[in-house]
Amino acid sequence: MMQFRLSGSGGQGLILAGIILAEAAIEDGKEAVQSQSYGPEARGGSSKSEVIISEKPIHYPKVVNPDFLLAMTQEALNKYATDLPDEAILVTDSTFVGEIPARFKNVYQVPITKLAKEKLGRDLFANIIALGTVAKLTDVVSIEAMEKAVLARVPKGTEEVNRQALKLGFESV
Amino acid sequence: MAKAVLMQGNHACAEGAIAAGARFFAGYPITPSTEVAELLAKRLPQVGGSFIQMEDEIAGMAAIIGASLAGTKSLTATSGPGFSLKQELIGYASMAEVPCVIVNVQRTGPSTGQPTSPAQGDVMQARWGSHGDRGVIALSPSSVPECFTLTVEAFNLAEKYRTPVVLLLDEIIGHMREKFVMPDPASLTIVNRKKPALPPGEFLPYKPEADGVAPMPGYGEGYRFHTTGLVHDYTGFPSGSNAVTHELIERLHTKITNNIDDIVKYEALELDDAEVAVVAFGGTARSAYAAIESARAEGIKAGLFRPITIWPVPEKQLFTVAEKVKTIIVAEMNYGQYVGEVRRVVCGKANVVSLAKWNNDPITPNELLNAIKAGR
Amino acid sequence: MEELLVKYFRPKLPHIWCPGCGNGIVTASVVKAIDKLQLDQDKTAIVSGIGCSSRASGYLNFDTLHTAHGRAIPFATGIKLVKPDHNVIVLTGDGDATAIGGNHFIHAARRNINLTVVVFNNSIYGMTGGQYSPLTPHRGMATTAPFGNVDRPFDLCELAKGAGATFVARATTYHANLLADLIAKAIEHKGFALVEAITACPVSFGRQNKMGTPANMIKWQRDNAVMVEAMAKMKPEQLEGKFPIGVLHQAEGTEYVTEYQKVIKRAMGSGE
Amino acid sequence: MKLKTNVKNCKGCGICVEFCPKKVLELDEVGKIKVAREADCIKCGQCELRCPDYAIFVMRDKK
Repeated sequence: MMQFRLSGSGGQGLILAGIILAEAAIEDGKEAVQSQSYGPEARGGSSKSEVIISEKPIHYPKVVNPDFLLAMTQEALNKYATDLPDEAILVTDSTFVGEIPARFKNVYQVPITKLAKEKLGRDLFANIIALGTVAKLTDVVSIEAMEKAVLARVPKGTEEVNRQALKLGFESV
Repeated sequence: MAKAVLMQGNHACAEGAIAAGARFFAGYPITPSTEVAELLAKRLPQVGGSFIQMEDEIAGMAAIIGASLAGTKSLTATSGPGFSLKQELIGYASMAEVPCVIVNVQRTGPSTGQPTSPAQGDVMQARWGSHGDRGVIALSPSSVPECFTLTVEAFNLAEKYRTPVVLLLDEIIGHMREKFVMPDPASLTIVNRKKPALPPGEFLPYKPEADGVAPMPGYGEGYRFHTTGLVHDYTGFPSGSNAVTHELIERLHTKITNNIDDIVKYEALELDDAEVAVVAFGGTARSAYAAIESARAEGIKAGLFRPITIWPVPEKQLFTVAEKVKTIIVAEMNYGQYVGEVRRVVCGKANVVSLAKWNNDPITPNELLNAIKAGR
Repeated sequence: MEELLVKYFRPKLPHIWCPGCGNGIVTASVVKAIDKLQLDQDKTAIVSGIGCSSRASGYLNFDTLHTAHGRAIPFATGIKLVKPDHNVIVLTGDGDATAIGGNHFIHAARRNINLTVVVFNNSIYGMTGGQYSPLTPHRGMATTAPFGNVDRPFDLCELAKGAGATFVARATTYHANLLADLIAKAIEHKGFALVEAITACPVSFGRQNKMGTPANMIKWQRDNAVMVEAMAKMKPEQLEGKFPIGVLHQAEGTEYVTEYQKVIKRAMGSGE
Repeated sequence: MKLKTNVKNCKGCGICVEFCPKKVLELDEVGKIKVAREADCIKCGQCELRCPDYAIFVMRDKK
C-alpha cells in the first residue's frame, strides 16, 4: 500500500491530480481511493488531495502515514508535512517552497510552476508535471497508465501539451 | 462486465437513482451533497427525466412529493441544514404515504457548522426530525459501490412501503472516490409501486392490503384521488375520528415494523468468536474494518456489526451479538447518538461503550483499535 | 350550476366554509372556467395549500392534492414537470401564497412555469381565527393587530407582474362571471398565470373591521372595484380607495416546462 | 317551477335575499332559504350566481 498526499493552494489542480493518479492505478488493475479536504474558498487557501493505492481492498480512506508528499506551496508544506515520516518522498515546487525541514531524507526540489510557464507557456500544467514526478519516483503506477489517465481527463486539443508536461515532470527528477 | 472506473460516492448515488428508475430530482445546492444534483442535472434529461433547482430546500422536497404522486420516482439531496428545512414535508410524505428518497450527506453541525467536514450528527434527525409520530427507514452506505446499490434499495423500499426513505451518507463516503464497476442493469432488482386492481369508484386509495400498504394510482389514470397531510380515512379524505387517527398512525409504524425482516440489512464481520464487537456505519465502518484487521493480527477477537439499515434498528440481530460478546463499542462521528439505541436494544446483555468524535476528523483505525484493546 | 355540481364536485357538500364566506363563489368560478374550456378531468390536477380556501381541492372531482402550508406551488411545479400535458391549477389563500409561500410564489412567476394560481384573497388568516396577513390593509383590525395593522400590504398583482408572471388578473366575488372568465383565460395562457379573487371573510375579517353582513361585504366589492379600462379614464379624486379588476398584465414569455422539454430533447439527442 | 333550493347546503347567510331584485326570497324560522314569492321571480340568476353554498338554482328551459 502506498499513501500519497498532494498539497498546495486551491486552484492548482491538485484534486484533479489526485483523481488522475487514482484512475491510473485502477487502469493498472489496482485498488485506489481518493479523498480531499479544502476550505470554503475555491481559489487560494491550502488544500490537499489524498490517494491510497494498494493491491488489496482499502479500508480507511484517509492517509495516516504518507509515503509521498507533494507540496506546491510553503504554506502547504508547513501544514501537511507534520506527520510525514523522515524517509518519505517529499517533492516540493521550488518556485514557491524555500524552507524545508532538515529531517527529511528524500527531498526533490523541482521548479514545477516555473517549468510549466517557461516550457509550456502556462502555469496550469503544473499539476501534470507533478504527476510526472510521481510516476518516476514511485513504481506504484506505470507511466503508460498515468499517461492514459491524464489524456482521459484533460480538455480535447490539449493532449499533446499535457503529454509533454508529464514527460517534463518524469525527467525532472 | 463493465470497466472499472474511479467514481465519487455522490455520483454513484446519482447513478443509482437513474438505475432505480428515478426520473425527477428537485433540490437546492448544499455542500457536501451538491455533486448528486450536479450529475443528475446532466443525467436525468439524457434518460427523459427532469431536474429542477428550486428556490429553497423546502420547495425541493415539495416538488418531489408532487412529482411522485403524479407517478414518477423522485428524489432530492441535501445536507444537515437542508434536511432540517425539509423535515415538515418529509412528515407530509410519511402521512400521505408518498414514496420518495432523500439523500442527506452529513456534515458537521449544528447550524452551518463545518460545511466541508464529515460528521454523523443527523442519525437522530433522520429518525425523529419531523414532528409527530411515524415509522422511518434510513440506510447508510459505507462505500462508493454501496452508494449505488443502496440508492436502488432506498427506492425499492420507498415504493414497496409507500414511505420516504432517507439515504444517510456522510462527507467521507459522499466525497471519496474509489473503484466502481457499474452493475449489469439486468442483475438489479427494481421494485415499482403497486397499482390498483379495482376500477375507479370501487378503489379506496388508502385501504391497506395485507402488507399494510395500499396500491397507488398516478395522476391521469382516472382515479381522481385526493391526498392530504391531514388525518384521513381509507377514502383519502380528512377524518376527525379517533378510531381512524389511531389506526392510521399505528399503521405508519407497523407497515415498517411488521416487515422488519424484509427491510433490515446489516453486515456481520468476524463476530462468531468475538469478545469485542464494534458497531459502526457509514464512513466510520471503514475505520472499523481496518481496526478489526489490526486487532485480529494481534490475536484480539474483535468483530464488526454494521447496520446498513440504521432505521429501523436491526434489533434482533444486534441482541444476538450482545449475547455473545463482552463489550460493544459504538463508534460514530457525533456526540453519541446511535449508542443510545444500542443500549436500549441490548438491555444490559453486554457492556456498551461509546467511542464518539465530533471534531471534523474521522475516527481513526488506531483510536478504534485502542478502544477495542480497552474493551477486552 | 346544478349540472356543474354533479360533474365537477365530489358528493361532499355542504362544504366547511362559514355562512357568507365567498370561497364557495370563487370555487364555483373555477369550475365554470374548467367547464367553459371543457378540460379533461383526468388531465387536470388541483393543488392547494393550507387554510380555508385550500380546502377547495377536496370538493373537486379531479386528481387533487391538499399540501402543506405555503407549499402548493412547489408541489404543483413537481407535478407539472412530470406531467407537462396536464392542467395544473393551484388554489391558495392570501396568507398561504404570500407569507409562508411568498418565496415560492415569486420564483414560480419568475420561471414563468405554466401554472394557474388562483389566490382567494380574504385579507386575513381565517382558519386560525383572524390574524393579519400580508394582504390585510394597513390599519385594518386583526386579532394580532388589536390596535390596527402596522404592516403595509402587498399589491399582489403588482408583485406577480414584477416577479415575471405573464398573465395577471383580478376580480371579486361580486363579479363572479368575470372571475370565471379570467380564470378561463388564465388556464388558457401558456405561462405563470395569477388570478387574484377578492373574497369576503365575514366572520374573521368582516366582524373585526365592522363591514356588516356578508351581502354588505359583497356590495363593498361592487362599490370599490373598477374595471381597469374604466379606471384609466377616471380622475385622481374618483380613484380614492378604488382598485382595478380585469386583465391587469399579459405578456409573451418563454415558458419553463416547454423550455425544459427542449432540454430533454437536446440531452437525449446528444447521445452522451 | 322557477327556482329549486337545496336546503341541506344552505347556511343562511342571506346574500341571495339581499341581492334578489324582486324580493322573492326569505329566510325561514330556522334561518334557511325559502322561496316566498316565486311568481315574482324574473329568473335573473343573481341568487344562484352569488350563493356561496350551491343551495339555490334557477330552472332554465332546456333548449
